[in-house]
Parts: sequence; structure tokens; C-alpha cells
Amino acid sequence: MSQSVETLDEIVERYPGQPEYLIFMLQDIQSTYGYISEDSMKVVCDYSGVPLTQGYSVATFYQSFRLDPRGEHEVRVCLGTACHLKGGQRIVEEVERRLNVAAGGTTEDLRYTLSTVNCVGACALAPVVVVDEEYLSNMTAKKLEKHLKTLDYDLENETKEHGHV
Amino acid sequence: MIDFTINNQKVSAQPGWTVLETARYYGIDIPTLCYHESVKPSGACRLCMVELKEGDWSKLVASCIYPVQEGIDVHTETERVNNVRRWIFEMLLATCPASEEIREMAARYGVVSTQMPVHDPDQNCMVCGLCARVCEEVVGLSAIAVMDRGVHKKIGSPFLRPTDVCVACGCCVSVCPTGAMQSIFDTVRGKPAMEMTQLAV
Amino acid sequence: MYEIANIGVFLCRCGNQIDPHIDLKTLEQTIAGSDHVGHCEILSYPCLQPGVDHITQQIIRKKLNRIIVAGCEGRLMNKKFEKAFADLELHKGQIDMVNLRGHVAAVSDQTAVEKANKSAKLVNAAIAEMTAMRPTQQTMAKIDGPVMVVGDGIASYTAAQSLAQKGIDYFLAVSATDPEAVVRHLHCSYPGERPHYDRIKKIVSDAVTSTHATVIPPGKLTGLSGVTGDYTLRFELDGEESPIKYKSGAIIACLDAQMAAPGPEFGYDGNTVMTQPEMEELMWENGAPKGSILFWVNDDETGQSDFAQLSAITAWHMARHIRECSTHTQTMILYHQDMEIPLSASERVVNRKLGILWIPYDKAIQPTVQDSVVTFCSLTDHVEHELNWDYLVLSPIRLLGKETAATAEILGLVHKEERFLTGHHAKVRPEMVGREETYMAGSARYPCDLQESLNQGRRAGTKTAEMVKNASEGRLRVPRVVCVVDPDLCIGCGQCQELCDCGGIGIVDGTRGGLPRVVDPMVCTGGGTCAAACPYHALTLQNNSNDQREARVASLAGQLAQDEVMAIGCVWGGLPAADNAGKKGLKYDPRVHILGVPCVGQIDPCIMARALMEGAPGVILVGCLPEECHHSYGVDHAWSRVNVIKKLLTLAGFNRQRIALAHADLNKPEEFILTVESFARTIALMGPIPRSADNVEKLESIYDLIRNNTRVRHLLSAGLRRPWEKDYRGDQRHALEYDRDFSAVLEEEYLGQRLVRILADQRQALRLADLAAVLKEDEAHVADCLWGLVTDGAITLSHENREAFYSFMN
Amino acid sequence: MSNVSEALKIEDWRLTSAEDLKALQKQILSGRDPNRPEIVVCHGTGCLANGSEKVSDALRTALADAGIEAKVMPGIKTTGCQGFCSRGPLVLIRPGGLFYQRVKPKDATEIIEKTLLKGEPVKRLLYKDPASGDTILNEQDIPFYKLQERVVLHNIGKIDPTDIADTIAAGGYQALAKALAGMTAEQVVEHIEQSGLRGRGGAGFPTGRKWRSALKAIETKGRPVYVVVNGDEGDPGAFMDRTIMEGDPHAVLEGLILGAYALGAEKGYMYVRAEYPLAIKHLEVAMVQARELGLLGENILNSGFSFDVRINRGAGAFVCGESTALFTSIEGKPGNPRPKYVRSVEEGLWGRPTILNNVETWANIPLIIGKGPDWYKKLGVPHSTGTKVFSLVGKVNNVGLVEVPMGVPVSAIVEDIGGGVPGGQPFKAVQTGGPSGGCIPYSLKDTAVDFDSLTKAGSMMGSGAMIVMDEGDCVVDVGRYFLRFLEEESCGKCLPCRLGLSRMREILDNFSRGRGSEQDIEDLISLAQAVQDGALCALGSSAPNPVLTTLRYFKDEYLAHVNNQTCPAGVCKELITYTIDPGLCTGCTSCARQCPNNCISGRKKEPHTIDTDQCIRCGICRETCKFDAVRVS
Repeated sequence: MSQSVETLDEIVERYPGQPEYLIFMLQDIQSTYGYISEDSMKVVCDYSGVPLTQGYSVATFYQSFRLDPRGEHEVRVCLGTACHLKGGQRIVEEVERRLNVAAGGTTEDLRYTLSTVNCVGACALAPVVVVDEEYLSNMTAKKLEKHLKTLDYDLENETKEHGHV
Repeated sequence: MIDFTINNQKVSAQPGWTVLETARYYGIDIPTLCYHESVKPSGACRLCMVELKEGDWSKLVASCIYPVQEGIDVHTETERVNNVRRWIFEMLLATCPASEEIREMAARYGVVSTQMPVHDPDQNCMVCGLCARVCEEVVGLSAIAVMDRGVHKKIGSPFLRPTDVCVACGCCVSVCPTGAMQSIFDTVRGKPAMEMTQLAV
Repeated sequence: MYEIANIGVFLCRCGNQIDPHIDLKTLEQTIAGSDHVGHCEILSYPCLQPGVDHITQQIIRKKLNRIIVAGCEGRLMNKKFEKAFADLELHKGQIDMVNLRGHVAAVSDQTAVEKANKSAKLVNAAIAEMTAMRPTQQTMAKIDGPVMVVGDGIASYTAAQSLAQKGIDYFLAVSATDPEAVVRHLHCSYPGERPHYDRIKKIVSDAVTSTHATVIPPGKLTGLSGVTGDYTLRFELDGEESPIKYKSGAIIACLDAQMAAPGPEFGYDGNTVMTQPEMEELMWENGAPKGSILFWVNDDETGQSDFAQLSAITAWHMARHIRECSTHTQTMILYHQDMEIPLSASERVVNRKLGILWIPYDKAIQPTVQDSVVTFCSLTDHVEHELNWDYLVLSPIRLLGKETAATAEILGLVHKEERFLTGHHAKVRPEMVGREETYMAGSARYPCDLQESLNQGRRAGTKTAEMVKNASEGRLRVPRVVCVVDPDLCIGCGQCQELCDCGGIGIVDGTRGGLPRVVDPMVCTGGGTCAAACPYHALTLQNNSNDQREARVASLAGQLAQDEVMAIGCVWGGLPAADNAGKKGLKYDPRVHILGVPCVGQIDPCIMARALMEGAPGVILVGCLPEECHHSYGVDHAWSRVNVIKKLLTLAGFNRQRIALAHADLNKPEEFILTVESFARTIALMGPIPRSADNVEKLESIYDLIRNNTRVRHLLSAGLRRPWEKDYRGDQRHALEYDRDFSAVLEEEYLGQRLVRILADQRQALRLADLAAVLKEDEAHVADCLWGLVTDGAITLSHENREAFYSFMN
Repeated sequence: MSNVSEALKIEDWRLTSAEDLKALQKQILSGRDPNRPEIVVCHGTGCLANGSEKVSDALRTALADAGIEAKVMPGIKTTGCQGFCSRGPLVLIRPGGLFYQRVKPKDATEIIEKTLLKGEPVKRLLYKDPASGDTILNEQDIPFYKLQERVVLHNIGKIDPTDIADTIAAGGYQALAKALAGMTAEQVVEHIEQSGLRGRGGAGFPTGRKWRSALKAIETKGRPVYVVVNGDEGDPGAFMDRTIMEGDPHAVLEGLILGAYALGAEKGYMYVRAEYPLAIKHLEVAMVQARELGLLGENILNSGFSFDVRINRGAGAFVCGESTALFTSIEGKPGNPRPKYVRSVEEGLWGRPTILNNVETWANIPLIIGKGPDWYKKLGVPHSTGTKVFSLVGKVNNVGLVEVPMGVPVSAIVEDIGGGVPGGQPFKAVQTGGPSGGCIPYSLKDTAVDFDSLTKAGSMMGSGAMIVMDEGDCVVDVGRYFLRFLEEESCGKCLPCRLGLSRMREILDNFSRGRGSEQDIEDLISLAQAVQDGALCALGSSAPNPVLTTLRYFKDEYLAHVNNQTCPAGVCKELITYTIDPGLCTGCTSCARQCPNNCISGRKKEPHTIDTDQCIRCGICRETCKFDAVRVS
């Protein structure tokens, strides 16, 4: 929220305040914050001079925008044709089971966001999973879980008696 | 004047008219749902499809947006047109099962039941977006819009919460062809269903 | 310019939705012969391009200057026609629609001819209105002078900065212009925002040093007059004896809420138990404290649960700052179980790294503050646990503050809400949405964080700049339906200003002792309750005048059969409810005839009286629900006016139920039908008012009285509210006392009115006994009244044969 | 990224004429020693994903460690995708073209020491032809490359896309210089018309004709006009455009500038998928460098013609590949298509005449202008001239990017270049044209790959994805896949697309569960017809194609699902059972440990069994088993 004052303004001010730059601004906000908050949506719409509804319909129309906070790690499973033929869907189902979250959702502890993408254009490596920015080729659910474990934190030392951090 | 035929009837139109407008001018029936005279046509519901024939070749176009052209041969009741119309009515009956208006209209065109599965028996919105267009073009506000996309497409205000922008004029309710706006409108203007104070006599 | 109406009436077939239901041929024949109708025609679809093209030709050929399309909802279709005919000098107000489809065709099982008759009544009424209308030219607004940015809110600086960026000159009326001084006290309104102070300093210095800026020396706003584009603000500047005036074109108010400490039940002592701003002050002076710091987000307990998230994020920012400065300090945040932790994924990572503990507590058991310890009930085991603290930091109480409220009062910003400046819900035109945003920014609108405040300021600045630019380029239109004051009729009583919900009526500074009122056309919502309330009819709604409405109502009333009733629906409630009933094909009593008005509050009581006088057996006004009235109090004012007519009906010996007020929700057409049918039944039971000479005289007297008697009109305007309205400006009175007083006055004036009428009619002097006999009133009573009239000079008293004769003198 | 002035080591770098450009090319070439060894590392997305960045880093370190003298110091060049993605990371040693595949960072030292210093190949990194078993040394001898005709891709793999000097040395921007110096706008359009170039985006509309009608529209509507690159390559399995944008961004840019010159446009847009960050980066760099050289921006090459470009990143919507949706997206709105009864050359972006072509089409333009339409016409077949780039994916040995002249048979691409299906059986079908296209069955393997022949076979060229399927792929499943894809990607504006596709998918879902009847197949066809006729844009109206073509060629397989409740390919979950072959099972327990539903039992070292009632058919056991003991039936 508020330590983003500068960046949010800076982001929108990269562009002229015209409706055609709406998507640019939302993309930059998305990549900076991981999602588009209500506040930032208002700022962008005001700045580019469009009604809030337009900002909201744009953000819900395009797949890359999120209106909820993302997890710390983003797991994207490719479901391009090649990956589909090589079992991409199975990986999705398996990861859904293991992380206990439906594709497109974020785990309750805000650690992982699982999503599917239509094709990352790396068909030769099918099935492909992209974790954060890293392309993982010839994936299986098992390999993926192993990879996710390396990203994980050791939780137990940090959780205190009543609170959580 | 632009001369052409609709169902083999000779008609003439002015430049800038659409096929639908010309047909209505001549009293030829073409069903529509997402069309309203107060706003620009959008061609979303596809009920107004008509067939343009040219020799052996023909194509289907949405008459509400198709501008009239000299010499076109328009047909409103061909097999292809009826196939599209029938399927659309079936789809509508399955997606908006709660809409009385849709049921009546479909019945008028001979579709009384659907073989498609009904997923939400309470749904009556077909997301034609007419309400949103009226809000933008007639009222000038854009308090509501079509959100999301594909099968998830829906009508609402930003974040699907009541919005300050709405002036509660109810134009959206008045144009809604399926009666769905009645419930959406209450969410948009931020008024929970409440009992009216009745007239004391 | 088009003084004499030449009306074109176009009847719509609407496919098969009107044509077979209503016999349009008959209707056409009826209408075509009417006065002022230059053309009447049936069209398939007047609204489609072929129809529009055809009407255009007719307008040109027959020089039509008013258009009536009898088809469907004007709310939806008017705009299209206005656009299509704009080049032909036909504008808003000169194009009217009658909803035959929704109000006649679909709603009953009458025959086509019967429906044609009903339609004719409605169309004729519209013709009468169109004939009475006096169209005015479209004018453009001017904005002279710089924008005034006033108030000490932090948003002032971003508003000013935006104006500077857009090249708009402005006055900046703030107490601090030194960036350091501004941030020094910023934490009192916005704690936990210290990382942004550098940025704030830059904004402040931009705003203050811009070449477009004129900084007003420290002082206090004490007065405001004028209208949009031409305001005069009075300031009492520190060290100056007389107030200084500034001419300004627009005003942006930037006001911040203030923060106070919660009560002693939370252990507040300002020392170790303190509020967030105080903790920030402590950190400012001494750096991060050592030990264990417990932030308790106690907004739920102080009754400000809406602000819990705001307090929580502030607590987190402070905790984070403390941890970053001093790793030895422990920070914990205790929060209500229902609150969602307002942290993003990346903030959670930071939180985890810093080890800031978030502890939820069971909402059923309020935590208790003890020395060095807070006890709370844990969610996990429902055992009461204890948290140790060296410092306990509570959420502040947020409130408006006295000075802020005073400034807001001067600027006319205080609306329904007592606490914050959240504006009223009356939004009747698109450009009015966001108007509050244009003129008002800062956390005094509603509590918000620093970023939101700054954004609000920026928004206000940008939008105002846009408005000023539009005005300077001649593109800012004055709305066509706004109130205007006739300065010759206005006596400056100020009733209208009291009533106006939009703050649109003011005094022109310095003219004739500040007497006549003036309407700010850019602020006026066209509600028109002011015009209906003016004792002297000095206010007129342009393009939508009282005369027009009276003509329409009178025309319809004159045509109604003995058992037919008139329903006047407002365009936000009753009318669309009727439209929707028609659209849904709901059937109701065909005896109900519906007219539309923008707001029932603009119906002058004399119009109600006129309807009854012209022969309507019953009139029902259908407005919005009081809390939803788009013109704030319009429907409440209508209540008072209906009530006075009811009283008069009783005085005249008629059934007071002939006039009624109802409320409708446009989304509930079924209930609207219940309303009007119930009324129609009521009227049917009592039958029409017999048109005896006596009754006609009484009805005419009522009309005359309520139209012309300034005492009654004054009294009515002064009391235009329901007794239970608490947030109405002005004194509250005892409901019953007031009602009785008013009744007494009415009785007196009514009798007086009749006496004067009789004397004027007779053109000869009459005796008391004669008068009493004519009026069928008690002699003593009449005598009292006559004496009053004589002393007022309304009639003269002469004596002949020791008998008193009363006569009307010219 | 490299600043041009630094990269070129010249002070005043703005070019002011065609001669300037020639001189610059000469200057760059003269500064290069053709015999200087060069290590080329593929930095296409495929190779990067396989770690080629680490390989190039390792090679750099190894070079530094080897202490080679500056004079013979080999350069390390990173290029765009070389096409043979299934073998990445690829490393080439030039001159000579020694081809190393699947290189790991730890191989770097050996490559430097053996190959560069001693001139010996590292045998284990060489390509081994699976068909003949021969080891092949050089790139040009590998069948995958040998059988291609690289025209559009000619620079890719040879130049560093982030350095404009490489492009100029390879002859980039010469066509632009030629046009600006000696051709009228009219002549440019004529050239394109004569070349017979058809749009590479899918429908194959003649590019010249499109430009001509835009010129006509300009006559009545005036300017401004816009030129737009459609780089929203959304077809799953297609990555031709990405490769071109990443590997030779200047070719696209040059083509676009030429188009702008022909139409008199001052502003252009490149709409590129956000999923292609590298392509966006390379295009941005290319634009910066071209601007600095005076090849883009104000007064290009002092010709008086000015033009500039902006890149729009797509935000994740397949439908934005549709022209009108793309325009609304550029305008900052949701990408809902609008009906195209007024063509976009007349009313496109902001209602102005607009020319939209896809990346590959634009990349063809400089070739046509540079080498002349006659040269171009000789490539390919009449009515489908030139070459086409395909991405060959799926069940094929050589997955990658191939470029062939129009008109070669399907089998030549799949079997000769692609090396056939792994395991050696004939392919079952090739899906072309992505979700809007159709299947070519093995029986039609001799179908020529050109616009008209493919359409005749019920498929379409599309943007050039070729997905090879073998007997293990189920057509019902593939149909479901495409329908689900389109259902999710449909903008939802028109009913036939939003609801019709869902319904079609539901019918196929039922088939895959063994439910349904032959009547359903009839309904499916009738519904497909309604969707084709009724949908508002090309996404919807072409959506039924995959189902209709598979129904045409593989009706038996549909009937097997419907009538016999079997899935011949063993894909449809509900129609198959997993069993363990007791003869092959060694009782290693690894499947039992991995089973998410704990439904595999058995003792150690004894054959295991699957409880078929509990089995969720996730296939993990089959994936896990090292002994191929898990069977599907």
C-alpha cells in the first residue's frame, strides 16, 4: 500500500494520460506489484481518463491481469498443444492436488499461485512448467514438487505460539 | 436510393440504413435481443442473422449491423438461418432458464425446449451487454460494463460492488431483454431487496 | 425564439407492440385537429433511421418547432432524437415523448378504441405542455479568475501541483508553505508514512513555487459568495484588520480528518499507552523505542470498524520501521479475528523476515488492558492469554474536527453525514457524478491513507483544470434545465436557499443589500423544489417550468372521466416503475393515467389544486423513497405540499384522500401497480366531486389561495420537512403544535380567500349574514375573518343603516 | 543493450543516404576476419530454457581461462533460435559449421581445448542421425537443415539480433534504402502485388490486394493511416513469429517501414504477446538502434519520409490475434472483436484505414523489394508463392522450426525433415492451422502444403503450427482440447461462440466418457454449422474446424467412443484402465509410493496390482515405472 506511493505514480507517469496507454500502465503495475489493487486501478483510470468500468473490464478480460494478490511464487503450467499431448493436463491436476489449490488460484498462505498458460512457445521441451521466470522442461509432477521444495522456507522456526507471520 | 430485395420483396433504402432497419420499415420480421433503438447496434446475440445469396454462394450476416448495399439478395427464413436461430434459442433456454421473456420469444419461433444441459436454473442474464451500452451511450456514465470474458462474461460494476457512479436511473432495467437487470441493478446501486412502504388507504 | 408552438406529433406503431393494441387511426384523427399541431402522422418505427430521416424531412417541410413522439420511454429515446434534430434547432425540452407502449398498450385489456382514447388524453396533455414551453438558448459557462485551493489537507499540494502542470493559475490558501514544516506535522493526520516525506516535500515545493501559484498568507476563510466561475472568498488574514477578498473561478477544498485518543477504558495515558500518531511523535523525537511494542488495532471496539484495515496497515508500517531501525525491539499487532491482514505477497515476505507477529483475538471477548499486559482470548484454544508490552499503541479515533467542519460549512460542503463530508447521493446528471471529487479532497471526505489523499487531490486538480480549460475554450455547457431567479419578483426572503439541496442558490455579493438570490447554474440539479416553494413565484425552471407542468396537468385533468385518476410519477421512481410494468406486460387498472415529472418536489401545490379544480377526481404523486430521492428532499417536500392540500380539502368539506403521496421503486413494478390500483379503487368508491357551483367555487378558492396567498406559501415553505427530519437545517418544532398552528392559519386564510372572492365576484357590498349564508359558515367565525381582512386592507368596511357592509375594493 | 555509437565505434552515426548505408556495411565487413573462429550459441527461448545462457557463460569463462592470445581470440555470438529446438542447447563453430547439440556448461572447457585449439570435434556432442545411425559433423549436412530452404529465416542463427551491425553486415535495410532512393510508393505496392505474397497469418489474403484497397480507402478517407504488426501469435504449438522477432527483429521492422512508406503511414504499432518477453526486448533494442542510425523516426535516410513505431504488449488474450480485437486492444479496451462488414483497411485502428499483417508477412517484404518480385515468385507454387515457416511439434523426432517452399508435400516435412514419429510408425495425422485448422490424415500425406490444397483437405494453413499425432493420440481428446482452448479464449461477446463452443465441448466430453449416441454426432455437426454461420469473428466461425475434419477422417474413432465405449488410442481417462503386467513387474514399489490415491498394493519384489475402482487414472504409475509394466487398455 503506502510505500508504493512513489512507484505507483511513477509508473503511470511513464505514459501520457490517454486511454490507449491504459493497458501499458496496468501491465507495469501488474509486474511491479504482482496484482492490480483497487487503489491502483482507480489511479490508472483517473490518470488515463477512462471510467473505472473500463479499467475493470480490461483487467478481467486479459488473462495476465490479477485482481488478487499473487503468491510469492508463480507456477505456470503450459497447456499448449504439444504440452497437452505430452501430459500437461495431468501435471496441472497433480499440482492442484498437492498444493490444494485450483488452477488460477493462490494457496491460502499466499506462497504459490498456480495457473495455466496457453503456450509459452517452448514446445520442444514439452511438457513445460514455468516457475517464476524459470523454464522447466520435460516436467513431471514429481520433478515439479521437488523444485518447489527448494523454494520453500523453513516455516517452523518462525511461527510463534498464537500469531503468524 | 439503394434498391435490393428481402425475401424476394423489392425494397429501397437510404444510405446509412441497415438491413434490419429496412426490414422493419417494410414490416418484415427479424428477431432481435441485443438490439435497442437508443444505442448503436453491436451484433452480439446473432438472432438477427440473415442469409445473403449470390448465385450458388451465400453467407450469413447480422442484419442489425449490416449496411444496405445495392442489389443484395437478403433472405430471413432459410434453412441455414433457421439452423442458427434454433440453436441460439436452445442455447438461450439453457443459459437463461429463468427468463420468462426468452421463453416467450423462443416459443414464438417454435423452440420450446432445449437439449442442452441447464447449469444454473436461476440465471436469466444472457450477457448481451445492452445495459452497459445504454449506460454508456444514453446515460453517459458507464457505471456498469461487461466484465470478464468467454463463458465467465458477466454484467456488473467494478469489483462487483455497488458503485458511486450509478445514479440509479434504471435505464438498464428498462432495456434488459431478459429481465436479468432487475437483480443486477440492485447490486449496482447498492440497495438490498427491501419491502416497499405500501400506500395506506 | 420559437414563441408560437408548431408541434409535430408522431405516433409509433412499434412493430406490433402498439399498433394492434391501440387504434392509431382514431388517435391520429383526434390529435390532428388539436391547436398548435402542425403535423400528425403514424410511423412504423420513428426511432429507427428510416423514421428519423422521415421526421427530419417533416420538420423542414412544415417548419415544426416542437416534436412529440408517442411511442416508448423518453428516458431512453430522447437523446437519440435530440442528437438527430440538433441541427434543426430542436433541443432538450422541445422534444417530448409519451410512452404509449408502456403506459397504455400493454397494461390493460381495453379495446383498441378505448386505448386510443386514453392515449389521446396523454398526448393532448403533452401538446398542452409543449405549447406552454418557452425554449431558451444554450449558453456556455465562463470561469473567471484563478482556482482557489483552500484547506490545510495534504491533498492541497497535489491539487495545486496538478493545476500547475496543466498551466492553470491558482490561489493556495494553506497555513504551511515550507516543506519541512508540512512534513513535521503530517504524522498527526497520516502516521506511519515517513518513507514518503521526501516526495511530499517535493510536491509541496512544486505547488508553492510554481509560476501559476499565488500563495495566500496564513489566515482563516470566513465567507463565500457568488457562483461557479465567479466566486468571492473572504479571508481574515493573521495580522490584518479587515478581511481580504479574493475573486476566484473555482474552489477545491482539501480538508483532512483529525485524530483523537480513545477513552480511558483502553488505558490511554499518552505516556506508555498512546495512539499511533503519538508513537510516531515519540519515534520522531527519540528514535525507535526499546522493548516490546504492542499495536492493538482496536477500531472495532471504538466503533470505527470500517477503519480497521487502515489502522492495521499503519501499525504495520510503523512496526516495520521500528524493526528496521532496532532489531532488539519486539513488535506485535493484535487484531480482530474478522479483519483480513492487509499485506500483499511481497509485504508478507518482508513481514516474515522482520518477524512482526500478527495475533488475532476472539471477537466475542474484548481484550483488556492491564499494567504491562493485555489479555486476550486466543482463537486457537479459547484460553485467555497475555501479551506483555512496554508500549501499547492504539488506533486513533478519526473525526472531522471543529475547524474543518466550520470551513466545510462555509463552503457548503456539510451534507447528510454528520461525521465526515461524504456528499449526498443526489446525482441526476452524468457530469455531477464525481462532482464532490472535483471540489473536495482529503481524509475528511472519508478516512484514507496518505496515498489516497494525494490521489484525491490530484484527481480534483486534474478535473478542475479540465473544467477550466473547457470553459475557456467555450465548451462548458450550462445545463438546460436549471433554475433562474427573476430579480424583480424576488424579495430576498431566502426560503429557496434554505431548501436548496445542491447548494446552488446564493447571494450576489454587494448588490442591493444582498437581497435577490442567484442560482449557480453549474451546481443546480434542476430539482425545482425551490421554485415550487417560492412564495412569489420568482424562481423558474428553464425549459421545464411551472407553467408547462400546470398546462399538462390541467389538460389531462380536464379530459379525465369521472372515475379516472391521475398519477404523477417522478422520473426516478414512479415513472420508470410504470414503464417497467408496461415492459413486463403487467396488467393494471386502465383508469390510471400516468404523467412524468423530473421530481415530485417540483410540483407546486397550486398544480395539485389545479388538477382537482379542472375535474380530476383524484391525484396521486408517486415519488422515490425518501432516503433515495435524487433531489435529496424533493419527495419530502412533496409530502408537505400534499398535506396542505389535504388540509384544504378537509376545510372545504371534500374527502382528503383525493390527493395522495406514494413511493415507488423503479425496480418493483408490481408494487407500483398495487399502489395505483389501490388509489384508483379508493377514488372509485367515493366517486367524482359533483361539479356544483358551490364546489367549483371552493376548488377555485383552494387554487387561488395556494397559488397567491403569500402568507400560506411562506408558512408552507418554512415548514417544508417532515417533523422527524433531524438533519434538516433550521429549528425543529413540536410536530403537533406546528401542525395545529398551520391548520389554524389555513382555516383563516381559506375563509378569507373565499370572502374576498365572493366580494370581488359580487361587485357589491354585502352584509355579514349574507356572507355567512353563502359560505355556510358560522357568523362569528366569518366576522373574525372579515375584521382581519379589513385591517389588512384587503376589503373595505362601510356602514349603511347601522349595518356593516363589506366590499372588495379594486 | 549495446548503444549503437559504441557498437559501431563511430561518432556521427546517423545515415543520410543509401550510399551511407552501403559504406557502413562495407566498413563493418572489412573490420571482420572471415576466418576468425566464432562460437555461435543459440539463445532462442527453447535453448535458453535448456540452459544455453549458462553454456555461453561457461564458454566465455573457458576462453578466458585458456589464455588464448587476443589475435586469434574467437568471438562468442549469441543468436536467435536456430530451429532445432529438440536438440538444444545448440553450439556451432564457424567457419565450418561444426554442430554440437545438447551442450552442457561442463562441456565448455572441452570444446575450447579440443575443437578450438586442436581442431578436433568432441564426438559425444555431435549429432547422430537416428535413421542411419551416422554421426554428422556439420550443420549443413544434417537432414533437418539440409532439406529446408531458409529464406525468411536466412539471418537467424547467423546474426546477433541485438546488434544492428550484424544485420547491416548481412545486408539488412538495403531493401529500404533501395525503395527510398529509387522507388515510388506505388512501385512498392506493385512489387508486392506482383510477388503474389499472401498473408502468413492464416487466411492467406493476398497482401498486395490488401495494400491496394487500403490505398483506395485513403483516397476517400484521407490520412492518417496506420500499419500494424500482428505478433500476437496465440496458436498453441506455433512459435514461428516469435523466432523471427527474436532472431531477426530488423527484418520485421524493415518490412513495416517499407509498408509505411508504400501507404504514407507515419505511425505503426507492433502488437506482441506478453508471453514473448525476449521478442519484445529484441524488437525494442532494434528500434532504438535503427532510430539512432536514422533508419527509423524523422526523415529516414534523408528521404523526407518519417515513420515511427510503438510496441504494444499483449495482455493474454488469444482473440486479440483477430484484427478488430487487436485494434480495440491497442486502443486500450477489452479485445472484443467487432463485425467486419466494413473492412479494417477502411476502418481499422481508431476508425482509420489500417494495414495489419503478421510478423512473417512483414519479414517477407524486404526480400521481395530487395530481390524483386520475379525472384520471389519462383519460390513455391503458383497462387502460393514464397516459403513458409512451420513449427513442427508433437510426436515427431525433430521438433523445431522449419522453412520450406510452398507446395512441398506434408510427408516431406514430417518424415524427411522431421524424421518421422518416434518409434518409426507412420504418423496418424498432422494438425495444421492450430485451433482454427484441421487434421490431415496419413492417407493424405502427399497433400501439398499450400493455402488452397490445405483448405481443400478441410484444414488450413493458419499461422504455421504443425502438430504431429501418432496412434497414441485420440482425436476426440484433441477435439476436446481445442474446443476447451477456444472456449476459454472466446471473448464471449456473441452467443454461438460463447455458448455453442461450450456445448460442443460438452458433447465431446460425453464421448470421452463413452456416453452419447450417433444422434449426438449429428447434433454436433448441425451445431458446428450454426457456430460457423453465426459466430461474429473468425475465432468462432473457424472453431468447429478441428472437430469437423476429424469427424470427416476419423469417424470410426468417434463411433468407437460412442458405440463401444472404448478409446482406441487409450487416452480418454474414463474409458481406460491401468493394469500392471505381472510378467514385467519387479515389485520395486516405486509406483505404489507415488500413487496419489494409494490404490496400488503388493509386496516388495512381488508383482503389484492396481485397484481399478480406486484408480483416478492419473498415469503417474505409468510414468514412474522403469520396467514398462503398467499397461493401458
